[in-house]
Amino acid sequence: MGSCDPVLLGCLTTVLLPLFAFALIMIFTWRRPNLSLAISLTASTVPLIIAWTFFFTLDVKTPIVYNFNWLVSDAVKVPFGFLLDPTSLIMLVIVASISWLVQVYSIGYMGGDPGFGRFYADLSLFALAMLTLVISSGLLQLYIAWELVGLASYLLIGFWYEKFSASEAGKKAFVVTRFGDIGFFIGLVFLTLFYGSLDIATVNSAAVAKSMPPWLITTSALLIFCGIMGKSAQFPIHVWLPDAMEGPTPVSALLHSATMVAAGVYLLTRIFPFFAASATAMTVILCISTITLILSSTIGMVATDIKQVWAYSTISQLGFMAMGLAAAGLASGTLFPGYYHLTTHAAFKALLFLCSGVFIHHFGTNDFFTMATNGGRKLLIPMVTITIASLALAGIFPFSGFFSKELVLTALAHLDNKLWLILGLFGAFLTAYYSFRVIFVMLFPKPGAYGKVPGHVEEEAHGHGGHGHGEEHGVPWVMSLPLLVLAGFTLILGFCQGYLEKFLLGESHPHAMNYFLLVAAVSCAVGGIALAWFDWGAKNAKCVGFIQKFPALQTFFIQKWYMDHFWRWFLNTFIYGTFTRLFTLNDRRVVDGGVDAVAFSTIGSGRLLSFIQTAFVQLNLLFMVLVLAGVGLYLLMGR
Amino acid sequence: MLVFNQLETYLYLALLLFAIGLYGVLARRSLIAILISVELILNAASINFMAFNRFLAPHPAVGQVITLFIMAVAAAEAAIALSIIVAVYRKLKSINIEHATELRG
Amino acid sequence: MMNVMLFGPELYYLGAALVFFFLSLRRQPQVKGDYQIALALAAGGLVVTTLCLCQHGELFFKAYRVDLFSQIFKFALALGLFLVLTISHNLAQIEERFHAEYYLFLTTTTIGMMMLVSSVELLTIYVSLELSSYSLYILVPLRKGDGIDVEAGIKYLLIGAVSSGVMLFGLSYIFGATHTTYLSEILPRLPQLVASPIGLLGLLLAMAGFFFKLSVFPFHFWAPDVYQGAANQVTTFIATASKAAAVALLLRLAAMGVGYGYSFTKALVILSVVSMTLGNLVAIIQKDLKRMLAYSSIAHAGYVLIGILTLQESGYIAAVYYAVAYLVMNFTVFMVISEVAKDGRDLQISELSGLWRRNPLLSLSLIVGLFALAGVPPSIGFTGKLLLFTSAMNQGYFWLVLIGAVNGTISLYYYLRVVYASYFTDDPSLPMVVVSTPTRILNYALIAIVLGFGVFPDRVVELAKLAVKSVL
Amino acid sequence: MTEHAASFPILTCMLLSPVVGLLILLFIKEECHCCIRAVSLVAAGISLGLAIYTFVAYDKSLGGLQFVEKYEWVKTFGISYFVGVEGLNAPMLLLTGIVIFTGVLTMWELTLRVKEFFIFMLALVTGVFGVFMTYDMFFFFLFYEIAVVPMYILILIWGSTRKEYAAMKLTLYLMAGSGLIIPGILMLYSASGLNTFNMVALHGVHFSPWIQKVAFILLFFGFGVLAALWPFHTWSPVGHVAAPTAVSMLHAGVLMKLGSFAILRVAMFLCPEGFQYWAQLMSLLATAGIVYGVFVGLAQTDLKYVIGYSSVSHMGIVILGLSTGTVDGLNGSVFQMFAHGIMTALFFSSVGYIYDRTHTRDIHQLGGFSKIMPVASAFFITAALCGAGVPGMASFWAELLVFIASVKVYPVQGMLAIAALVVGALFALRVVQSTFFNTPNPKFVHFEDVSPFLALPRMMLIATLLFFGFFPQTMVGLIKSAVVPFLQGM
Repeated sequence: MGSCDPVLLGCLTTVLLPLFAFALIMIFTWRRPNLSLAISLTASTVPLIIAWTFFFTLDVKTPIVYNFNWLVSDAVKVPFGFLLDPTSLIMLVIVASISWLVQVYSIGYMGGDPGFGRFYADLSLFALAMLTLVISSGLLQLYIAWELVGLASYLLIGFWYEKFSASEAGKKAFVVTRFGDIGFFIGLVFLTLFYGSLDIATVNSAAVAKSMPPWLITTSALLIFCGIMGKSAQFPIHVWLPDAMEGPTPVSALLHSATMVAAGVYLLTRIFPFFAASATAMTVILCISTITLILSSTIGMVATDIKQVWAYSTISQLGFMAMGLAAAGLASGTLFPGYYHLTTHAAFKALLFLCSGVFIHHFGTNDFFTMATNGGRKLLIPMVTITIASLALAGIFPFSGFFSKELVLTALAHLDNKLWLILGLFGAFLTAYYSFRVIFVMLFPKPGAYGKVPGHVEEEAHGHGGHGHGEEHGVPWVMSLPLLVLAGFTLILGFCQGYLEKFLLGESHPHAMNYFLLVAAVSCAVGGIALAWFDWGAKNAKCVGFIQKFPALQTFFIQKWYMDHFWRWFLNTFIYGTFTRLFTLNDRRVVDGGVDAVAFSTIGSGRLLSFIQTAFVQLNLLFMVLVLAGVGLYLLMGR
Repeated sequence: MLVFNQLETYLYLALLLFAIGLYGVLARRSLIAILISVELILNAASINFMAFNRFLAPHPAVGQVITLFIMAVAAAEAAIALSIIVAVYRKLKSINIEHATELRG
Repeated sequence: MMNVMLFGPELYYLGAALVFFFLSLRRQPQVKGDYQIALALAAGGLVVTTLCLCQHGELFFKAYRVDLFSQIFKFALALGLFLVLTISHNLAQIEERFHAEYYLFLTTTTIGMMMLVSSVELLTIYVSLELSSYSLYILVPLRKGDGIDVEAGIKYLLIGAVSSGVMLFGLSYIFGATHTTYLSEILPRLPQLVASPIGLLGLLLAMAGFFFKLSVFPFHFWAPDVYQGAANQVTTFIATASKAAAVALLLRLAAMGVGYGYSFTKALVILSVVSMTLGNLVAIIQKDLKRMLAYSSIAHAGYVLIGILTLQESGYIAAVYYAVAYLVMNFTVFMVISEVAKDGRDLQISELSGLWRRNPLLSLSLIVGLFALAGVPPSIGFTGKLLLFTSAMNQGYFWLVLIGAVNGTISLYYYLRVVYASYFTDDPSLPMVVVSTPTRILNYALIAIVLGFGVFPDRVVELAKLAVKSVL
Repeated sequence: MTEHAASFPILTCMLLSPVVGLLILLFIKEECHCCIRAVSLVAAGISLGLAIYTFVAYDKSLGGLQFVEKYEWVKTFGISYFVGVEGLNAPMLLLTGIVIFTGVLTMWELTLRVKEFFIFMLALVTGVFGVFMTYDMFFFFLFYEIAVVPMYILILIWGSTRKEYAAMKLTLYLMAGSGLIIPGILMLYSASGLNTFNMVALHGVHFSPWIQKVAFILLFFGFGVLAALWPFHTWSPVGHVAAPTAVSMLHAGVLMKLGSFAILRVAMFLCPEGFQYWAQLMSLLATAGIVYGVFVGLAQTDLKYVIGYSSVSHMGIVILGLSTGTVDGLNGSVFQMFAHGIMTALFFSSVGYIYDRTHTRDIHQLGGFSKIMPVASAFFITAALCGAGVPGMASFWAELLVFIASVKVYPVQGMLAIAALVVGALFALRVVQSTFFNTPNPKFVHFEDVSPFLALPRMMLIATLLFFGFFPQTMVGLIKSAVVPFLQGM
């Protein structure tokens, strides 16, 4: 292990710096905001530089792999290592950049918060975990990082722990994702037992896959997908992500839109060949992701909390990526479409959140109708950037979203069954609608007209941890800088498609432009926007969603398809209601009661026996003689 | 063969005596009576010893010696028993065993 | 001259008894003086028995056997007497004019037991058994009190007399069946003896007398009443020394015997199981401390029986070890009792409350003693019990061991109740307990012995081994 | 098993340093608390140092028993004083050292009957050390009971909730356990016919299958009681709740390990065939314990009850690992013994700190402690996360190994156990949330946070957890060096 190797050194620094930062802040400097900030920023700047240098300088035609023994038991061997290949490098860059931007942004956003130091410690923890996850060489290491990411998310969501909803949301996020991870873990155990090694190269190798029985591959693929469902908030265990918005907005931007939740999709791309080996698994994935897409977009249409809107849009976009990958897997396509959408999405979704963060920070509310009425559009930079981001999200040329969506739809189009494509298009339409619903409300506020918007409440300033800043001072540069940078990305990323594809797949095949598809996609997007305009933007807009026409549907969507209710019911009925109650009763009554019963019966028998010792000596003598006689008889018999 | 010139007779006699003594010990309520019954048991033993000695002991003296010893010991026992009975009478104002029923359980 | 040395201990104590006899004749007693004399004589007795430890030979036409075994037990008895006397400095419950007689009878019963441990002939056994018993019969009602003392005395006497009578009757049959009274000649013929109904009956009836001393079920009925009724010191002596003597006697019978046959041993197993179970279960519900200990002594008789009925050298060794251990640890507890109950009253368990405050040292000894009785390491009692179980298991008595072990758990319950009372409840009304310096030293010594020989049992075991060898 | 005699009686010193401390304490005045604390700390420190030394100095490549000391004790009954260290007990010794040392520090503020407390505590620790290091069944059992019995007094004097009941229950329960152990041990002793208690020698004997089955089940249940084996676990939550902080630490941290360790060291070591025969049952009971523990823990409102049931569940993991009888499984479960020991110690020490201030452990009354005492709550949360099996902590690796092994051998039980993890996480977080998050209870806001000195022991524990979480090989390699020959011996 040549530790003098600069690349290795780079990897180690990337991983270890945030760790040290976390430790330092947590142990020593958590009471000292500025010092903590300095430590944490350094610990995120260096990885940023390293990541970009790797991205541009490193030649990863043949993946660079480092492996050290971390744990060597008998059948279980856990290597600790790094795998640098195009896939991981792109993700590395994304993660490093966005976490750096978010850290910068948080200087302004979290300024003056009592837990400032802790916040940065947690961010460093997240950085450590996420970077390890991205460049880990084995699945077990990835799983470990995966869990750590979950931990960081738990801590960050529940950052304002005095707020019950926040701590509750944190718990929910951790437990729900853990629920998925159980499947992931069992899948890994299967692979360990059958494949012997969890090295990503091994798992991906077609030769090994050939040698394995298909049922095994399908099962473990599906099990692993459970983990992905948890992390990437796929139906039916997506419920944690909207609640996760309780966390500070930078956290939502970093973890719950751009990077962490994308980790699931990343894993999907990471071992794409493995998944592709099982058509069944891929079909299941396709179904689930499609359901997710539709479900979350519909809910997004009726949300009034700006972060909720973006959260659901995140879910839907993740579903969209998964669809792209699954479709590619089924139609023997490449993983590029999905992955490319992940990349672009990371940029514009982070941007969306950061912008909303500015508004929230400014107006002390999450309700974008209120923001609009309080004159949200006066904040120039955020307003512009959020519009750009929404355009990208809606998939309008020339913004990055357009290209990536195009690719994903193409991939879908390759499937024989066109239903998927139609659903995808429908999703795109909805996406455009709800994103521009927000934009138009913000741009052309109609105060007083929002009274009958379901879910929107007039009273104000619950905010988060009492961050209602005065209207006067504008947006601090630390907050606007990241916006501009991300906006820049959103603009240029679209044109890097060829370069990225070349980088990723080695060669870029020229796409035969499918004009019908192009038209369809664009019309969907534009149609969505237009509808949004008529509903919310236009002078005489009624300011009620078209969905108002179908009240049943509307309530259904507002109740988030009753998924939360379902899970709550499930938890109460089975976990608390049945097992816990039964087991506890059993413990008190049967097990413990039994033990006590034995003890008491012993004492009772003592009391009983004590009657032999009567006060009449002659009775005792009689007893004595009788026993003697009995023994005598026994002996004579036994002789 | 004369009936009083064979072992069994004496053994049965002793057994009878023993049984009587035992019965007395278990049945009589007066301490004195119980004491007497105990003496009967001892005597039964002595008769056994004598009988065995008379009929089939290699050394003719042993049984007699034992019997003498038993007599002496019995005498001592009687003395002690009586003294204790007197003490009982002093404290309980009775020599009926049924009145000595404090200790139980 | 040699013979004198052989009979040394007995002679010495005979002399001592004479001294006490004369002391008891005086008009007005000097309590202190008598006590000092008694203590001095007992200490001397210790020396004498130690000197005579290595004697061996036979006396009185082979009716009386002096060997390491008997000498060790004589030493143990002398030790027991001495220890009992050390806690007799306040005989509150015995009228002052009877103190001398108290010493006298203690000495005579000691003589009786000493003769018992080395007598190998039926008549000798009988006589020495009676000698030891009669003195005890008298000692019990010596106590002042409201009647339970004489009641205990009379019950003791009756049960004792009956069982000795029964034993004698049994002995007569044995004599009839074997035409001899020498154990050395009887025991080799055991197989025929057990074969013939009359011999079997004799053996059985004879057992009554031996088990009576050890208070094995069903001859245990005297124990609770006597323990409660007698004065604390007397109870102590009964609970320690006389038990050791009984064990010695049984060991002799067992060791010289050649196989008692399956069913007979089976019967013994049953008896031992019943006594330990009965003793432990009934002890749980006792309120009077001495009565509780009486039941525990019944249980312990069952344990010792385990060692004896293995009929193996290792079993005998364990039994010897356990007898001595039982003497020491039981004495530790009784010492605490008689120290706490200065006025010699019967101690209720609840009256121990707050002992850790009233006298930490005593409470410590109490805990050590009780845990030793319960067989908790690192104590002499634990080691002894484990050795017993080991030897039993070697003979394949699996169930016996299992039951014994479970019984250990049960017994722990009531010992812990005492520990609880003395350590964790507190009753401010109860006065402090002051102990004299000698007693304090005695405490330390006892704790040291109980713990020390529990962890380093080798010496005692080796000694016991030699002793047993000398009998075999 | 190869034996390498010790140049210097290091294990004896480790064993005797608490004894000596205890003897010194006997002659110190009750009043001068400082000397008492100091003496016991030094005593604990010495044994900790020696434990660390043995842990580090043990030569894996050499393997076998090292630092062996062997003296004839009772020839007649074949008892010998025989102590040694191998990969299996080195971690346990280290664990004991750490826990007792931190335990003494944790009880620094104790004022009630200080002298007796430390005396009994040191006595207990002596027993624990003895059990872990001895290879003679007699001494094994002797030390085993020495370790168990002082609990009664410790709980009864310094305990809190329902202590009489708890103490009596605990003691009788464990003693009933030893009631099964004695016949088991003696069976092997007598069946071997070697007239020796030396386990290594007995290991050479091949007992008849019948003997092995009976002896194994006796020993398994006897020791299982102490390992809180389901359904013999009910003493443990009650006991934890009643016991004072340091005692809970020692008890859950070390004593319960005695049980599982003994199952490994005596039952499995001496009766391999018996183990083969009963393994299925073992795994079933273990799984039952794992699942059961988490679910019942979910319903508890008393902090210590929650921890108690989590211990039940975690000990189930240990037993499950043992029941697999594979290298991974054994590595995992020995590692889990260590990790869980440290973790629970951390749990109880933080709970103890809070309880000493607030005098309540009801999670509904507590709340918002992250604001009131951030450091203390940080400790607890760390422990809770460790309990939830978060990577980076030692216990994660242990559970990983156990689960993989168990899925391999007993797929159903293994998956059930893994599934229980999620509930485990749920209840750990539930406690953390309702105790440390949300708005502080105004009653408690004035309490000050852990002082640096009192934080020290907790820090040590966390450091241990993290160290072995990041460098598991240091532990697993050591354990493996013993496990492999162990299993070959079977």
